[in-house]
Amino acid sequence: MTEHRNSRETQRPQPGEEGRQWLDPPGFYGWLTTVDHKRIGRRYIVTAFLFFACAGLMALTMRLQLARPNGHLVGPDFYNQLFSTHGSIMMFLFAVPVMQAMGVYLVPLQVGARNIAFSRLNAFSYWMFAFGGIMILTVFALNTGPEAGWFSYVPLAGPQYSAGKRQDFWAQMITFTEAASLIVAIELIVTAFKLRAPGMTLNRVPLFVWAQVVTSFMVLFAMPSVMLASSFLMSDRLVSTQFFNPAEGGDALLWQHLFWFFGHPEVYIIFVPALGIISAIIGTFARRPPFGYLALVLSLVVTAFLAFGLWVHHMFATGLPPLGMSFFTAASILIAIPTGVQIFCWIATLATGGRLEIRTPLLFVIGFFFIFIIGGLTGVMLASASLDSQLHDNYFVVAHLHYVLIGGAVFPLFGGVYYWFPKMTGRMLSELAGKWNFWLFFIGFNMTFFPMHILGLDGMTRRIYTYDAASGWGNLNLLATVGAIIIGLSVVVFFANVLVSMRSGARAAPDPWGGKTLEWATQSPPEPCNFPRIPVVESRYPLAEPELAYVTGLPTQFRAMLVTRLHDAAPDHVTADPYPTIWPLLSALATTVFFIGTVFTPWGLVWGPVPVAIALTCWFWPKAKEVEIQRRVEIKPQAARPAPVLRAGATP
Amino acid sequence: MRTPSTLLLIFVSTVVTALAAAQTGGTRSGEQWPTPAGDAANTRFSSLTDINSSNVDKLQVRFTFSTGLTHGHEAAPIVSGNTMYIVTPFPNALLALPLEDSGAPLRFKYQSNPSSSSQGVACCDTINRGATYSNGRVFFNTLDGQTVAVDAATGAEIWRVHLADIKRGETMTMAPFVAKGKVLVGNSGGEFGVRGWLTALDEKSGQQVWRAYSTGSDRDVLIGADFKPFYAGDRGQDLGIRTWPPGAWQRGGGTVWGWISYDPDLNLIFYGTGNPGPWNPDQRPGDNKWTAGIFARDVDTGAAKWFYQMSPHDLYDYDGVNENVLMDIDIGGKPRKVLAHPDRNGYLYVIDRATGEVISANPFVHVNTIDKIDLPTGRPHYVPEKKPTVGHVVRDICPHAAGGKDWQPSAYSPMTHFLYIPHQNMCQDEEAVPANYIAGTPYVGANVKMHAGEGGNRGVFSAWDVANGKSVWEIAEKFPVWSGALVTAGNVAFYGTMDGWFKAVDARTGRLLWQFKTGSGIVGQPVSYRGPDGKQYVAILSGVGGWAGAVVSGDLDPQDASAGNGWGGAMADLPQYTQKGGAVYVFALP
Amino acid sequence: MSSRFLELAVVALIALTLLGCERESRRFSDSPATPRGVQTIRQSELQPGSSIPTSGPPSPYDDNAYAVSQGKQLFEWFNCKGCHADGGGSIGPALMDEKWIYGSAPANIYATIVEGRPNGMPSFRDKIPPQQVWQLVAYVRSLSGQLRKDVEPSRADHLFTRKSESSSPKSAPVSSSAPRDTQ
Amino acid sequence: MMGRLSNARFRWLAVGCALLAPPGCSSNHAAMNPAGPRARSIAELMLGFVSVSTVVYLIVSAVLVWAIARRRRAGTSDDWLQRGSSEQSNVRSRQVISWATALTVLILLTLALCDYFVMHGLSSRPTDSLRILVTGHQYWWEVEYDDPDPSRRVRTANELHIPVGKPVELVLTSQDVIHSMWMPNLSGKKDLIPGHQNTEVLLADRPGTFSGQCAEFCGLQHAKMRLMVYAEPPKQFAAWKQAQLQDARNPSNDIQRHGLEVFESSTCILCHTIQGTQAAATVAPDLTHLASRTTIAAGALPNTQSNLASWILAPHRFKPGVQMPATQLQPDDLAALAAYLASLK
Repeated sequence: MTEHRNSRETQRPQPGEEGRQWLDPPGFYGWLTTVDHKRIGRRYIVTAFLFFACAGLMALTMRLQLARPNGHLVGPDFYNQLFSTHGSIMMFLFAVPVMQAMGVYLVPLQVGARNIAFSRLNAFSYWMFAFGGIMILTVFALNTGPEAGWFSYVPLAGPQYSAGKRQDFWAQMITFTEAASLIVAIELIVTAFKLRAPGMTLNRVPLFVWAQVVTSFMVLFAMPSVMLASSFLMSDRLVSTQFFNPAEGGDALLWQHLFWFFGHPEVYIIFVPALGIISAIIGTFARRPPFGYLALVLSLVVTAFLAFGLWVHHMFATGLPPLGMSFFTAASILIAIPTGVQIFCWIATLATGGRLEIRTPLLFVIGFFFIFIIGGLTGVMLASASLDSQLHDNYFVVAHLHYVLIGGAVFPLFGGVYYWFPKMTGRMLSELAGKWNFWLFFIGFNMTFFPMHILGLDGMTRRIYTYDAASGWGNLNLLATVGAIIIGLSVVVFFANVLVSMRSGARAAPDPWGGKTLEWATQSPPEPCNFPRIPVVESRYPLAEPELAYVTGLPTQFRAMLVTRLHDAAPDHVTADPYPTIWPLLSALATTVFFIGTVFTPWGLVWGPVPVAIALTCWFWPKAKEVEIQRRVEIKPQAARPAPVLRAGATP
Repeated sequence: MRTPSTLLLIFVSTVVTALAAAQTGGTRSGEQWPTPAGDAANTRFSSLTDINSSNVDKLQVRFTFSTGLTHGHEAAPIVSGNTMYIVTPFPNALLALPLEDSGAPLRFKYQSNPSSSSQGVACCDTINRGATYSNGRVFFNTLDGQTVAVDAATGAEIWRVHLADIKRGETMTMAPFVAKGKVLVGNSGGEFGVRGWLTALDEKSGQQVWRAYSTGSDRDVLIGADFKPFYAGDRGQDLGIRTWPPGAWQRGGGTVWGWISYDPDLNLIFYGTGNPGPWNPDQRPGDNKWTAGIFARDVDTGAAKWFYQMSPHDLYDYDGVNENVLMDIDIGGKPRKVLAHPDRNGYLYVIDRATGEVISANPFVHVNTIDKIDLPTGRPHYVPEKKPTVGHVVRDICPHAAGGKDWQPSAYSPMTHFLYIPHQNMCQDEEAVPANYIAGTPYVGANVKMHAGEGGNRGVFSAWDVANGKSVWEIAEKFPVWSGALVTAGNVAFYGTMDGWFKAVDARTGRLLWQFKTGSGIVGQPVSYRGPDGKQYVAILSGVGGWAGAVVSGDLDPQDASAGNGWGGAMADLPQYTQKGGAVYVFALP
Repeated sequence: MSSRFLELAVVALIALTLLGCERESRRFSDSPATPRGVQTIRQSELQPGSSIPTSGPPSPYDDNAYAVSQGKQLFEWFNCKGCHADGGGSIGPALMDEKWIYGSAPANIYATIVEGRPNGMPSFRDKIPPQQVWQLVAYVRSLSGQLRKDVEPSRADHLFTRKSESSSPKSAPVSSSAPRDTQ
Repeated sequence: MMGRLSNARFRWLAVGCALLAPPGCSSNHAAMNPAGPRARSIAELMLGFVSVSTVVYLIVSAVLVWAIARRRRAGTSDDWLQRGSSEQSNVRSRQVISWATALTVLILLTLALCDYFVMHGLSSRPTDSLRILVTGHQYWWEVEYDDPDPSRRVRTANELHIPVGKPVELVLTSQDVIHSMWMPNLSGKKDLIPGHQNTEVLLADRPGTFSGQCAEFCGLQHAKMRLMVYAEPPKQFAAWKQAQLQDARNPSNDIQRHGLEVFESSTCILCHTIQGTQAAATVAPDLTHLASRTTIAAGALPNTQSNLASWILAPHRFKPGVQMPATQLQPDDLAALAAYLASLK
């Protein structure tokens, strides 16, 4: 076995003189203290997929319970915890984090940066996300899992009708995950705006980066709404505030407005990065730049804006005035247009591209088309207020949301994993296993969720732990359960493929698929500093140029990073990336103790922040070594600024 | 050893007094105070003039007598045959204090021994509003629903009738009213869904002569051919059933626990019916006849002559049981036989007592629940925003559930023509909740939190010009004025405060003339009589309690603002001003 | 990390697990201690001759938040609130203060509910099944803060009349000698 | 299955239904099996949407398959950039896409307009309609028929009788958590929210039994909170209403008398009402005419005497988490109680 390990070691390129600053301390301590966006990005994705597996098992249990009428596998109480935790983990702990984690790993590489902006904050974000997930899974195991669904309507989730601490832990889980998500959003925006390689003007930014930036802006505006709502819920439950007490002037609908103002942008936060992945994969496999770059970017932006204007279609049954509902029907239907434009552009790209090799990444993208379009069309039906009055809160909605989320986000994600796995690990995933994984997933998915359209129209409502034989829903539910088992098999194949290929997959070249964006200019897996010499970008697809120019003159005494101006990406100044530090982990631990403390006593709110403040102070306390290096290379402002030391465009 | 002469003397004096009492038939020449209200017209006016506004400041305590009990002492110490009779709160003992002996040592103490469980169905403290003397007998009610007749001289029980069933939440707290040989008594329990009634018992034997229910069929309500209500809304067949949801009239309240007055010329008795049950109005759509209104009935047969409903489909527990003070006054130049009725809904009604026509209705306290009484139809106009709704708290409902004035009786002086009204100035936040009826348990259906009204003073003692329908002067009091009022021909008005002050004010100007700090808060009814030595005495029962004083008498925890059905929060400071414990105080000039 | 610290952490975790599980368990088909078990409790502190410590059956729902919240709903449905308000008392005595007239032990409260008391407390024998009586017992004890803070209910969706049971301080029960006036 | 298909529109509906997949319409609890104008207008709109969507889906899939197939056979040259920059193919692609986008916008706008008109139709308030107050509780429906004469208000639970052809306005609210009333055959769903009062209109144009279901997750027994709707000819409806107004029948034999005794002396009297007896509690369903209902426990069990007995003894066996407690009745008392309740027609 030893032979294997060091072969993996050798495989990591010996850093040149520039790279030596970027090495992490060896061993487990290095693993805990790293601020390398690649190591944090990988463990973010792995942790998200572990949560995906847990939530998947819960889904399987639910399907087994519903396979036959009057099932006795689980009682109502455990079933309520199952569907609530399944929904919450999939939405808050898998879908959003994994998409952002792909951004954490790939955006710095695609824009030609050596690390993500605020790299220590990135580590803190991962630990917050991980501890949030561990907390909700632990309490689920302790029979204290959430029991009021992933959107926990009050007054059911309120102090009177949800005894115990179940809903408090759910509300606190939101605080964990949304804090992590907000942090990553800020990092991605700053990385994409200020750390781009020189010459990468706005119209040369890769589509995947555009998708991540647009998603990050949506996160900035959506997450605060749900954090506010969950904090209101916790203070109602813990210290008797009256936000949702209909008697004392609160309102049950206040929760729904606050939650869905976040809720609908949330599903676009999950979907828009997938659009970026699809553009990247199609751009490479169609052997041509994606058709209509501007159209694709503008569609992303329009989708983001429209996403904030249609949350009321989740509340059509609450008795709102019909004219108001018609506005939201129109807005909900309009949002199908930008996505339609993107689909047309991709088809045009495929139709006019080079020879198509149906490899697994493209296979998943094609699978996306066939499934997502059904989801989009059923979405248009649900968008219309009158149809929604028959389709809301029944299995038609369950089918729609799985078609757009699994079809729209998980399929492209799987494609993206197959596409960038070589870059992340230096190993190719097996194509055979990939094909099995895809076809099992595609068939299993449609067997599970298409019958649910019919069940919904047949009157089977959502979240029922059982149904009687006379309802006539038995057969379709059995079919759905069989489909769910097939999905389970395909995920097992996927995990097996990943685990096996990491060790003994075919060795991957720096650019195994012929991609043209900057990440393919690095090693597989990339050196710790990504780009020993930062490239200069002259076109939208740098690797399509005959050869790359590089920037020279970056200091090597510290972790130097080149900061460029927002609009024209001209070099602006040099900044220092922090060295590995343990404080993000300790701050995250302190914050976890603070958050869990406030679940049990309001005094947690008073004493909890003290250790957090101490940890943050130590985190930001400037290290003598780093200050000394900074001072040495600092460029002092004189009366007339001398010509900048750095010369862009010079070849080595 | 009694010499024959003294025996003879005693014999003659009892005959004379009996004759005197019999002749007055309840009305007296200001010598004795045989009934809580003093007279059949409920004026609570004493014609004695020894004590007047100039010398009242020299009043002194002549004797006191402790009852040894700690609940609300709301009774009136009645005086007849030179003996003072006091009914104590639960366990409702009847104390007889001979006034001729110095210090008035107890002549007898009649133990009525009511069931102790009745304390569990007494909504607003285990009080009793006093006994009534008539023809050598003293009549009073016990908390567990019995009416007792006791020989005034010896204290021997003559008859005892069990009328109310505590297992259905029914109790009896009112002072009986005797008219034309009939003892009229009614039940309490509006907060327990008890169906109200007024019963006439024969004075001699205790046999029931007639009983008039407040809800149900016309036969039960003794509505017959000669029932001529002034307003069209009260005419109809079996309104006592048709203005209720199916079966709701059987637990609809309308209990009779207040004051009865009697006009011998018209041979009519006037009394009010209690609030409809439950407090939550959505559970009993319809006018809920015959609750929260005034009945005029023929005293012999009980047949209803007219009825006026102050609060149809009552929204706020505004019982209609307050006193109807009969008076003959000039209104618009013409002399009218009227009754003045300061109602729980904050309006003072002047009603023609022969026909039931509402002559005038003006608010005597800040009211925001009813903005006007439409005189042509007699119906109040409820302010929609203040209607209690299930699932929403309606704030600042003024007056609160205990009304502008609760049971505490006002007094009328024919000399100043003012009505002296002891009342409260309180508002409340209320949330209606659906009430679940379980016989014998409270059937309220509202969460209530009370607080002081405008100006912050929770009580007022005001003088009201009945003819012109406006307030003359008002005295703001820190606590609700929960005691009755007394006015004398000497132009002095007496009332007590819940922190223990027994006050005398000038009947004309309201200036405070004299006050005395008693041992506990005063919720009793002041009386005045001529003692055996010919001097004028004034007596008052002190001993805090009642619905407003339950915080002290029931040791409630004011941290719960809804304790005592809403009073907890509003009376949290009362325990610092008074403790519990009852005693009678008798005053006279030196 | 010393192994001892590790053991301590594991023990703490298991304790936390048990507490967590117990607070959250929903026991629908429960049949707690039958009334017979309740007769073993005494109401008076005095015992002639020797004083044998007696403890009737413990309240089965003292650690179960679901049962206490069911108890709070039954406290309103069965009109206990009509006499005891939200714990401040009205016709009946206050239940949120430290004074207990007929015993503060769970079995005492069970007996008070089932047998009734002479000064007005009705007897609910055969009218409320044992499981619900024990739920009421647990809620009545939470009114004066006898239960754990994470088990006691928070505010209700009604008029806000007092600090919620979970945020009001725990008072040490005192046997109060103030029965109602007798003679 | 579809009842009488009188007019052409109805026949078109049946064809559409068949297209959608047979099980979708067969069960009577289906949104695509309307029994009233409101559900029918939605069902027709649904068919419109489904057919348009199916056509769009087929076109886009076809184009995609054509695009993929065409490029798989193309030459092997691996040159990347030139392929994309040929002006001629770009111009054609741009035209095709703009036409496709325009067509998409057009389709979507027409669908939105269709929905607006249907929505407009649904939100019209009928003038003289029978008003029924429906209050949602955790896991049952409280029903009260409004009436200008308060003494003619009928109270029942879990079952709605409505006259055929006459609009019925349901006034919906809740006293605990949010529920949602949904009778797919008659109308869309409408939430019952504490602190709010919603209204929904029902109009059945043919007699029949239509089942309804709580559609907003409301706790442990959300699954078994059903509501049965009986659309009857006006005459039959008036007779039913008159019968419901009467007090409960007196027990006719000793067993039933013993049953009433058991009812009034055990836990039932603290929660239930039987008009004409001492029981008048309202936190649980009104049982005055229990035997006139076809199901018990909000549709969880058919209403038979044996089901009644086993339900009373241990409700949690059928609906774990229900508010009704298990009782400790002796077998003979239980049998008498069940017999008495079964006699309450």
